[in-house]
Amino acid sequence: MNKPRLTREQIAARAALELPDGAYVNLGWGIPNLVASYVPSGITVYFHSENGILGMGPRAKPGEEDFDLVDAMKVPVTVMPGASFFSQVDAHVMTRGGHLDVCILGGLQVSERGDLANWRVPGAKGAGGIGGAMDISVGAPRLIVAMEHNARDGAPKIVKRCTYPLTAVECVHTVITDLAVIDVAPECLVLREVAPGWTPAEVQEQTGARLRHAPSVPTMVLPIG
Amino acid sequence: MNKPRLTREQIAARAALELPDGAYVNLGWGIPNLVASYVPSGITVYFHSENGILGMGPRAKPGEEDFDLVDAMKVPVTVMPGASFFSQVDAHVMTRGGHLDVCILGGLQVSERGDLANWRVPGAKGAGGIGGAMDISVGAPRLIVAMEHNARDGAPKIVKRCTYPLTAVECVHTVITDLAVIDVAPECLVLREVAPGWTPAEVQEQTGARLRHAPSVPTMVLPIG
Amino acid sequence: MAHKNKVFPTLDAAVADIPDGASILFGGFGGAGFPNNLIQALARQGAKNLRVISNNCGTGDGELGILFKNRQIRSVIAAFPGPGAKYFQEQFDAGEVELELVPQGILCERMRAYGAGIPAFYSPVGVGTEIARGKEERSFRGKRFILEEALGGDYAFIRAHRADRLGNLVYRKAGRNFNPVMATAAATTIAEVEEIVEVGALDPETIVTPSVFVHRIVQAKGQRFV
Amino acid sequence: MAHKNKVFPTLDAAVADIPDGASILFGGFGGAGFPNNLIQALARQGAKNLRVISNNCGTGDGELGILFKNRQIRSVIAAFPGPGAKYFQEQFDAGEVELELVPQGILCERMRAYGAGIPAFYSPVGVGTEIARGKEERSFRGKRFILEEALGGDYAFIRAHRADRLGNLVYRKAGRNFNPVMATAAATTIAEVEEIVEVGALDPETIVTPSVFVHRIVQAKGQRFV
Repeated sequence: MNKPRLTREQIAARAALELPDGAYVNLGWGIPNLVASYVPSGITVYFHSENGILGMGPRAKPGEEDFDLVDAMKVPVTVMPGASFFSQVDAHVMTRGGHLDVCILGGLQVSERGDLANWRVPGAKGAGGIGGAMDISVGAPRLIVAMEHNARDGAPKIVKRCTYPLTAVECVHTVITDLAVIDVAPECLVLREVAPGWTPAEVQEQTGARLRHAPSVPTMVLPIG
Repeated sequence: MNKPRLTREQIAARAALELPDGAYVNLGWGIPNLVASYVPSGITVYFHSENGILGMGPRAKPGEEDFDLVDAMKVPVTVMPGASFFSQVDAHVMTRGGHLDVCILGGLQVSERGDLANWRVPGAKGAGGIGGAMDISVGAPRLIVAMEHNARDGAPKIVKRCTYPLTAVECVHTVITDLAVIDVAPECLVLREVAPGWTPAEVQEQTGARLRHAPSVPTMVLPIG
Repeated sequence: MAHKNKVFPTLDAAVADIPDGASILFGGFGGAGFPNNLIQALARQGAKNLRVISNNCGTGDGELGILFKNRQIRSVIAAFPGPGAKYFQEQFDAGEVELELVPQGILCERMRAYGAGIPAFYSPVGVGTEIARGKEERSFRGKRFILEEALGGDYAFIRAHRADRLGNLVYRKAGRNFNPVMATAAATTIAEVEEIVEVGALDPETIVTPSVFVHRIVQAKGQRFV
Repeated sequence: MAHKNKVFPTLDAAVADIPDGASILFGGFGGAGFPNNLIQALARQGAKNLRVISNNCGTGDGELGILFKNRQIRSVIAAFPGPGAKYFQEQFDAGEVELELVPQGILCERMRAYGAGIPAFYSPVGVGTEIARGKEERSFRGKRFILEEALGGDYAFIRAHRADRLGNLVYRKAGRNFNPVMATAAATTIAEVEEIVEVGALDPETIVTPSVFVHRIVQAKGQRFV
C-alpha cells in the first residue's frame, strides 16, 4: 500500500490533540518526544521527566545549555514557571502511583488486548535496556502509544499477541499511528479515525488484529500539513 | 529494700554516658527525654525527632516558642546549626532503616531476651497509643531502655517474660535503671554496674530474671549527685 | 492530576462535595501542621460516617476533636489517639467508634506505598506483638516480617505554609510531618495554606510537594485551634 | 550514623579502603549528578570484582566507563546500560560481566526499601513480562503483582551540589536523580560535592539529604567526564 502516510511530526501533532488542558504528561523517546512541540494553543500541560522534573520546558538554546538540567534522553532542556525538581524515586511515585494524567510512549508492538512491547527487538545484539518505560506503562491512567503503523519490513505492529518482549500487559488505551487512531476497548480494538486518504478496510489490511468500527469512520483532522 | 535509689535525673545522666561522640540519637518519653540535659561536655550528639527534625536543640525559652517547631511530645523546641526538617515518612526511614546510632526509650517491662513492653498497661482504660516506639525499637542499632528498676508496687520490671503488650521482641541492648546497668547478652542478662550502695545480690533480689556478672561489679560513676 | 483552577475561594467551597462515608486523611502532629480550618469547615458541612486516618484523634475541641464531638466519624486509623482526645475516648469506651492502632512509621509507610502504586510490603515493625495478629508472617534472610497493606483515602486534608497557584507546596519546620505523604495517598488532596503565591514564586529546588499531588488550594491565614 | 570528621582531604583518601568484591551504588542519570571524580579515584585505587548498581553502564570512558575499561566490575544491576556503554557492551557480549536488568522505578524503589528497613514489597511493574521470571506472583484486590526484594550496597558513591561539614546535602536541578535514595541504601555513603560550606550555612527547610545518611564528604570542583 503505497499511499502517503502521516509523517512522524503529524503523528505527534495528532497525539497532542489528546491532551486535556492542565494535564500532567510524560513523553517517551521517539515520536512521543515530538509531541511537546504541538500542544494546541490555549492549552497548558505540565511535562514530567522521570529523572526528577515536573514542568519541563523546551530544549535549551545552543550556548544556553545547563548539563545539570537534562531530560530523560540526556538533552539539555529548560523549565517553566511552577516547575519542581525531585528525586528519581519521587518521579516514579508519580508514574507508578498513577498521578500523571497521560503518558505517551513509542511502541514496537501493541496487542489487541493492549499489551505493549517497546523495549527490545528479539535477537538484537547487546544487553538492551528497560529505562522507565515499564513503570510508566503500568501506572499511566491513560497510556497512548504513538508509532508507525507498520515496521520497516511492512509487518503490522498492531497484532493479536505481541511476539516481542513485553513492557507491560493490558496497559495501552489508545494507539496513534501514521494510518489511524485506535482505542483499546475491553473486548476489541476500535478504529476511531483514519488518516486522510485511507479507508477503514485499507487500515485493517495493514493491521494484525481485528478492528471494529462504526459504519462511518471520521478522517483525522491534523493541525499541521 | 529501702536503700536510696538513683533519681530520674541520675538515671538520665548515666544513660547519657552511653552516647558516643557524633551519635544520632532519638529519645523517648519520660526519663529518656531528660537525657538531653546531661550530654557530657566535649561530646556532640544530634537529636532526632520522629515528627521530622534532625539536630533538635533545647526547649524554647518562654516567650520564644514557635508552635511549628515542636518535638514528638508537643513541646516547643529549638534547632542547632546543621539541623534539617523532613517528613514523618523520612523520619521513620531513619528509625526503621537503622540509620540512627542510639535510641533511648522508657519501659514498663524488659524481658531477659530483650523484649520490650512500653506502650500499654494491661487492663488500662482507653484506646492506648503506640506512637513511634515500635518503629524505633525495631530499627535501633543500639536500644537503651532507661526506667525505674521496679514498678510502684515493687514488682520487678526486668522479667523472664513480659506480661504486658509488647513493643518489639529481642530489641533491647542495655537497661539503665535506678539500681543498675544491665546488658542483654545473647544467652543472658549481664549486670554491668550497680548503683552506689547496692550489691549485685541486692539488685538480683529486685529483678525478675537471672543476672550474670563478673566476680566484682563496678559501681556506677555518676556525673551528677 | 489535571485540575484547572485549583484555588478555591473559601474553605466551605473546598469541602462542599465531601459525601457521607468518605475516607479522609488528616495531616498534623503535635499541634503543628493540622488543617484546622478545613476541619472546621467540614464540621460546618456536616458529612457523617467518615472513615478517618490521622496520627491522633484531636485535642479537646481542636484538631479532629470537633468532628468527634459532632459524631461525624465512624472509624479511625491512628498511631496515637492521645490523652487529650476527649470526645474520641468517650465514644471509643462506649463502643461507638472503631479504632485500628498502627505504629506511626508504618502508618506513614502504608500511605507512601499507596501513593507509590505498591499494594503491600513486608515490615519488621510489630513482629511478635499484637499488631501482628491476623497478619501474614514471613522470613527474609532469617529475620521475621509481617505483611502490611497500602492505605489511602478519598480525600487528604493537609496544611502547608505556602502554595503557588499550581499547587506546589512548601511547609514550615515540623509542620511538614504527615502532610506530604498524605498528599500522595488520596484521590483528592485539599491543602489549606497560610499564603498563596504566583506561579514561579517558589524555588523549584525547595518545593516539597510538587503540584501534581495537589487538587484544591485554599488560603486560611493564621488560625490555630489547639 | 555517627562519623566524626566526615570531610576527607582527597578523593583518593575517600575511596582508599574499598575492598575487592565490594558492592557499590553509583548515582547519576543522563550525564547529570554522576560522582565522576570518585569514579576516577576508584579507577586509580584499583579495587576489583566490584558488584555495581547504577542506572547505566558508562558513556565511553566517562561515568562508569573507566571501571569497565579497567575490568574492575564483575556484575551490574542497571535499568538502562545504554548504547554509549562501549566497554560494558563488549564485556557483556563476551560473557565477562553479569547483568540484571531492573525497571528504573523499581530500581529506585528497591533501594528505598533497603534504606527504609523494608525487606520486600509487591510491585505492579513487570507483571507478565520477562522481569517477572522466577519471581513470586500474587494478587491484591484482583490485580497481579510480583515480589521485589530490597537492594543495598556496601558503599554509595554520590554527587551533590553542596554539603555542610556534617554531611547535609543539597543537589542541583536534575543532578538529584538517584543520589538521595542511594545515600540511604549503603553502609557507607561517600559524597563528592562542588562546595563544602560551614555547618549552619544550609537552610534546614531545603536540605534534601540529611546528614545522618552521609559518612564521607570530599570536595571535587567542576570536573565533568562525559
